[in-house]
Amino acid sequence: MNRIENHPILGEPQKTEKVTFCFDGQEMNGNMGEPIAMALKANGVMIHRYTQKEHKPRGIFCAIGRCTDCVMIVDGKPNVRTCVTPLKDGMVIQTQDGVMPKTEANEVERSRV
Amino acid sequence: MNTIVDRTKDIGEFIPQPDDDMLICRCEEVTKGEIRRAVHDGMWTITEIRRYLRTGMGLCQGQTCARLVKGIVARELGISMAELEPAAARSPMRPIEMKVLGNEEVTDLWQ
Amino acid sequence: MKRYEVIVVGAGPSGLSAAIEAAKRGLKVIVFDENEKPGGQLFKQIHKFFGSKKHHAKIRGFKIGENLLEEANYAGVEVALNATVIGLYADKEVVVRRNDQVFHYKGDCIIIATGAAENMVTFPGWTLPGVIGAGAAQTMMNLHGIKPGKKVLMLGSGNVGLVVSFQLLQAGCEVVALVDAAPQIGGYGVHAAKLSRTGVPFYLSHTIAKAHGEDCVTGVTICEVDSQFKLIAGTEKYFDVDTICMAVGLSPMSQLLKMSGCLMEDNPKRGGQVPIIDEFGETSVPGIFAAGDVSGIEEASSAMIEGRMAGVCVAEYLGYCTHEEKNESLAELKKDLESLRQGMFAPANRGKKITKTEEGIEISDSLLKNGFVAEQEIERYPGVVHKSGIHPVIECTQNIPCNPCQDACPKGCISIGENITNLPVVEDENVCINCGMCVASCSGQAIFLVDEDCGDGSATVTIPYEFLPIPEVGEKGFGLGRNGERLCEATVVSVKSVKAFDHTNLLTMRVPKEYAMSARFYAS
Amino acid sequence: MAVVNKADVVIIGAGIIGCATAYYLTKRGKSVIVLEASDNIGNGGSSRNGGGVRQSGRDPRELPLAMYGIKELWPGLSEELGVDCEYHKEGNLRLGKTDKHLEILEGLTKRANACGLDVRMVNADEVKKINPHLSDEVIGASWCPTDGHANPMITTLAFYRKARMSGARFITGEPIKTLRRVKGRVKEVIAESKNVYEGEYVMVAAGYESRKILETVGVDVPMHQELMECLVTEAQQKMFPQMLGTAEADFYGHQSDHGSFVFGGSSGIEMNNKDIGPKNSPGNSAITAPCICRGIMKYFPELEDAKIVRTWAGYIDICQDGVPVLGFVDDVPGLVVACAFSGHGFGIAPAVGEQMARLITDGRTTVDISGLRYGRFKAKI
Repeated sequence: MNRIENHPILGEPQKTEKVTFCFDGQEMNGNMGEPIAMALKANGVMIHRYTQKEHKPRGIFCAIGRCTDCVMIVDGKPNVRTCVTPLKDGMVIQTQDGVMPKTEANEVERSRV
Repeated sequence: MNTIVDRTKDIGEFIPQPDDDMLICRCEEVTKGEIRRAVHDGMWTITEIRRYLRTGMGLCQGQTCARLVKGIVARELGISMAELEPAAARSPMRPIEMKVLGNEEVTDLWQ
Repeated sequence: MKRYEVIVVGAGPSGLSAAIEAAKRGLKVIVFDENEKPGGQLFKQIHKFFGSKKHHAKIRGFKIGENLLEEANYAGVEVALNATVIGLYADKEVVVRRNDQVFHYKGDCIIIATGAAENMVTFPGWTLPGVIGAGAAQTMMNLHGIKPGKKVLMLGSGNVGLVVSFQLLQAGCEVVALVDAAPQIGGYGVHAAKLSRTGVPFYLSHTIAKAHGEDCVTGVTICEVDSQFKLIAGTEKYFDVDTICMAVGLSPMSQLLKMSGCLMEDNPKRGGQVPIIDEFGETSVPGIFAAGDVSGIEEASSAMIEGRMAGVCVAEYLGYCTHEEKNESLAELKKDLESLRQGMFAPANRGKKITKTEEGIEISDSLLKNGFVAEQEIERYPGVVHKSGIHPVIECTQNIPCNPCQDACPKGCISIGENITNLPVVEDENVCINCGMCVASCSGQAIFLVDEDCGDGSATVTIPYEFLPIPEVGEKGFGLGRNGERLCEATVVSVKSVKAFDHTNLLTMRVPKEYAMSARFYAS
Repeated sequence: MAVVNKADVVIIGAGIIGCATAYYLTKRGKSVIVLEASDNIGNGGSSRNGGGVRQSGRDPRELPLAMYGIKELWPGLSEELGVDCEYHKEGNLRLGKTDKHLEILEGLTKRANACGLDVRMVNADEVKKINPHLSDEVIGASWCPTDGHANPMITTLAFYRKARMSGARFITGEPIKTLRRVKGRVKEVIAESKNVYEGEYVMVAAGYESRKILETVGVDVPMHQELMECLVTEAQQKMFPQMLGTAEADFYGHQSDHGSFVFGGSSGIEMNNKDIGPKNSPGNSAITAPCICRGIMKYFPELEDAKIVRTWAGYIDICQDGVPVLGFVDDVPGLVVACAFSGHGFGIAPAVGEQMARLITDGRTTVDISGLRYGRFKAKI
């Protein structure tokens, strides 16, 4: 829904291989090799992580790998800059909560702290 | 600053401002008020502020907030931004996994 | 450890240009870039560039990037992508991450062309998802084909803010407002004018008071500021947006230079922390050069020349050309660079208030404050003339370094002269043949072909049109004024899209003749 | 202006030693001026070390200071200074991978036991129990449960802050050229700027730079400097609270409260490292950080995906015999020396500061520092 289908200068997007990936347990589609953040944006995902101290949502900010705000847990590894990490088939992408995946258990843990 | 600075110089009282809770360092979640307070605690250089508060010490290493922090500290000290020496530039320029940094191409160093 | 004669860091416009000049002279050159694709920001630039032929004027940025790459390839430059330089150490040693390994390289010379990073400003809610840099917006839409948002508010009226706003429109987003705390527009008037005529409102002396939303941006409140940039209570305006874009300037990314021991200075005129360099880019460390935005924020066009200068210098440094040959090349490049650094927006004029053009014509106040030249102001410029039959009307009102229109007209109707910042003049005696080349050649989209009186009470106005869908011939819509207001009914009489126009469609609309000199955009 | 530049004590060097001494002196009612050559407080090793607060592995001559600090000062330090110094007293493992390593560790352990320190050898199983993240390459370690770590940058600045609040006058950007005796006593401190400072006592705590300054009153501390490096990772989930080191002292580190790991280590060629860094900010070598990574991964394989976000370098002032020079110099009245900490000054800094304050005000310390006196150096035969 956020993809540009035809552009007055750049024309139609190049045909690329479609892949499926998993975002917080939900199956989604994207283009092979595009940055993970772009695939998420195309699927309407805005929140990439919650911050450690204040638990505030963050998403894409600089989109070129510099600000590190868009980091998520990718295939189990935290702090992956999704705006510069290419999407691959079958990737498991999780919303990051501090440095952990955002799960209910972590939520409970956090509220206790 | 590269000049003689007497840290007992009077910079006035810390006066709370309405936007003190504004987040400045996005990575380490440091607010404007904390930075201003640190200046009144005697942290008068960008390097001291970093070491004291962790501004610019997070994942992005200050690439987003450096300029903002500099502006706040300069205003608090009543000096221009150009007078404040930025923090040292250090490698790695981008975060790099231990296993990658440790995985050097085998070379003859003194070649 | 591999040794190269020249290691260039950054495959953007300046880095590639530097590499080309060095390689052309026989040096062994490698360029490292952390990105998957070369070209730096050029590939995000889908607008036509300003300048003269030498500066690749009227060519779109990404095409310039493609041409540079081709040139680099031909010259034998090795471009290493996905190659992140993590540090620059003693004796010009560069450590590079490539895939899952780090490599050590030594350069006899190093050229740092790492470009710039975006500045940011803070406001309540600035960390919410949906608040992004203008560069991020460009990356999303022009590289990856993703719309940054549906409704966008742009903060910053410099060229980046103006150009990206236009690109947002081209990508199919709505730009609800363009906001700047400064009392006047910072970028080229022509860039502002092409936004205004589509109906984007400008709010100068305004800033963002708050971004609304819990999980992501749902709206934004802007507020007027006084001369001290303090918010004026009671002037708040709310917009329903999902995206806030910041285009508030750039800072050089000079960390590698600092790390390698180059003497640095904080120079607000150059945009922040920059290396101390000589006029051709050599730093305080012999053999280390800096080129492009990393040594001072400017346009890509000047970055390319700076890069070429550094490339020539390293060639001489390593004995691949004589001192005389170097000086000759540099003299030429210097001339090109100086011609770009002319006019109202020249680096030397930064911060100065300019009220008259070099020709002595008063600058449009409305253009600076509202983004469009007011009707009563437009007639004073030499490109705006009245004639019978079809003729160009050139609404180019500021001295900017650009002259493709002069060469575009096969009939010599348009003249600028030697100094490329002169305002274009429409020559009286030469006759327009309605070929449209001038309209398509104008990077500022400021040229229109007007037939003021078709004899039937109507006039035709040909406008540059770079949006989709392209209106059908015969379609009835509206003629919009310079401020984007609906002025009159308009009928599309032709839409020309030929290759030479390079994606700038020429849309001709018929309007009542009293709107010949005011209808400047078409909306269905 | 001479009056303004006068204090009971003038301290040269605003590292943690200078800052801590200044704080404890103000607490004892003394007026203090602290002079710092660089622009930053704590610009040398104080802010660049690995944060160890250890007793184990130390030379018996400085062990009393280390034990005193951990018993009396560190536990209440955050509260006293009003800033969280992130002190953790959760033990130090000094790790061994070879029999030779174990031999070194046993030697150190025996000597420490003789000084009354609770430190003991543990086998591979016990090590794993203490820290399950360690690799199987570790075959034993020495374990000192009362050791720990703290945040060196914050601790240094906390001493500075509190000393400044208590009236100590800190002046940065003021490198010192000479000391001058007045009627037999070291009294005047003359800066490169030609500013003159005057104190009843002058303490030199300027790291390696102390050597040049002390020379001006005929005192020479036999030391050299080496450029060492550290690195820090991104924040990780909490893994372990101990301070870690190795038998050969080639790698060390801990996990900070922030979650990041701080590791230091050597490549083996630091004796000859070149420094191209800007003034007061030593540069890194291209090969040390990768070497530290390889070293650490041998001990903690699971950290292989942790991302390094920053590396840095810092000089250590290494004394001829590996322990600092502390205290008065008998034949140079008015002079107090506190330098040549040899890369392990941070952990003992509060104790050094407190004892130097006692020495200056009472004329004696309560901890035996006689083994660290200036006059100890002699030819080998």
